[in-house]
Amino acid sequence: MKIDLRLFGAFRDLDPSGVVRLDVADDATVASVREAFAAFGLRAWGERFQPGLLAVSAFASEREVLHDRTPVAGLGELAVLPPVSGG
Amino acid sequence: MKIDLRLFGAFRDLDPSGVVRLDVADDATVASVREAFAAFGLRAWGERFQPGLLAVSAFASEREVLHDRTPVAGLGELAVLPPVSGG
Amino acid sequence: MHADIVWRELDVRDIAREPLDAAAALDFVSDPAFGGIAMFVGRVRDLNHGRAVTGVSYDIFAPLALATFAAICEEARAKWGPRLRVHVSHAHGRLDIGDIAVVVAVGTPHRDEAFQACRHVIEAVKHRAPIWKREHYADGDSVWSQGCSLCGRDEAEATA
Amino acid sequence: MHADIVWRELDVRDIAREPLDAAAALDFVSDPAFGGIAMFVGRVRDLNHGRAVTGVSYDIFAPLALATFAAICEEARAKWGPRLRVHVSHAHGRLDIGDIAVVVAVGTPHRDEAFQACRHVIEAVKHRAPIWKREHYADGDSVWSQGCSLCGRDEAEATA
Repeated sequence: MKIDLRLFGAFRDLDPSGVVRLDVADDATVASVREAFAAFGLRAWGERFQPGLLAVSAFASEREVLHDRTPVAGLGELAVLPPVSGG
Repeated sequence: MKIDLRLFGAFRDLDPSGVVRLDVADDATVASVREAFAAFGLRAWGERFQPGLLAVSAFASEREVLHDRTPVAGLGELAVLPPVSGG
Repeated sequence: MHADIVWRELDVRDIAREPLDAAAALDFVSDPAFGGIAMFVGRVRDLNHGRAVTGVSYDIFAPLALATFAAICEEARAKWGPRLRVHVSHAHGRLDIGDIAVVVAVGTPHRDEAFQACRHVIEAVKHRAPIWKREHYADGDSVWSQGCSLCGRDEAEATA
Repeated sequence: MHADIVWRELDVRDIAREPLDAAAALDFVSDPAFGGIAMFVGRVRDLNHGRAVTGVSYDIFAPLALATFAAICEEARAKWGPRLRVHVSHAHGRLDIGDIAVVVAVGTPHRDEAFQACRHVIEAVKHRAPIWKREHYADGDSVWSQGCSLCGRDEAEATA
């Protein structure tokens, strides 16, 4: 299935549209999306993509930060959140 | 010598002018003014005067709270400060 | 005190449209029953880690930011009681030096809870809300600020 | 940062002439180098110790109050450093429910010192400034509030 991943902060710099579409299995979890984004990032952006930043980034819906084990079917859209720096 | 004592809070209620003139010795200290005010208060206001309130009141100039041992010659005017309740 | 709707005011505001309004925040958290209001206002500083800053840009995942503000307010209400009003607003977009980036205001009957709740809310907003700051420097460079990872935040909350 | 005159603003204000102004206090403590502003606003509550309050009157020994505010600000500056701006204002006269009785605002480079200094200043103002509050009740009665004795304050400061 297709899932849209919204990009914020340093990840948004990689794609001005602020969203990438990933292909994941129907039973994909947040962890699967993380892996799919890592593979996509290295392929699409090469050295501009920082796996180390992804390692400390969380995934979330519009309502909450999601656990790596959470299934993503039905969510349609996720966001990848680098470490936050508000205020 | 004469010294003017300004009244605040509950003491001001006793005299709408907000000031009483006391007669004290030339070498009077704050403690002497306290005693003179106690005597004046009982004489002038009777039961309306509260010695217990005076016991927890401080004396001050316009610049600082004064120690009981401080001589008052030259100060001209003092204030008696009941427990404070600002804010 | 009325229903839930009334006691909190949350906003992610596009700074190009309208600046944050600290005076309005004070008004919102005021109540005849409240004697104490504590407020925090965060502004853009001209220097950070020794570099001259000319401005900052905030990127925000707005729906989750508002949900996070709401969760933080609920925590404050659970901890300091229902007699409480909270305002949280954060700027979105490009800010100049001195512009207001964030406002938190809390009104309560007494000042101790107001201070404590205000501090709790601003710390939580800074550490947990999906907001990213990019600093722009005098030399033309710009850098995303180091931040707080939200990884494990879900477990931390589940076991809290 | 300039000379001593600039970093603090102190006021005892006749409420019949002009209300306290929290927004102006915020402006005063703002500085391009300051990222954090903490503010406390005290308002008149409609209930105290279970009695319905209709208003309060403040009696103030103004010159000593201003000297006390200044001493408290100096303490904050000694403790949290010279990069600090402080506003302290207190209302004088008769106030209605909701009227602002006191405003303390502190601006510093970072938020932790702002919160700490703001709290220190409001506590010190409440415990040490020569200000007396009389509460007026719905039944027509009025009572001077219980307060903090300043006796021994001179020794406490001399040995601090």
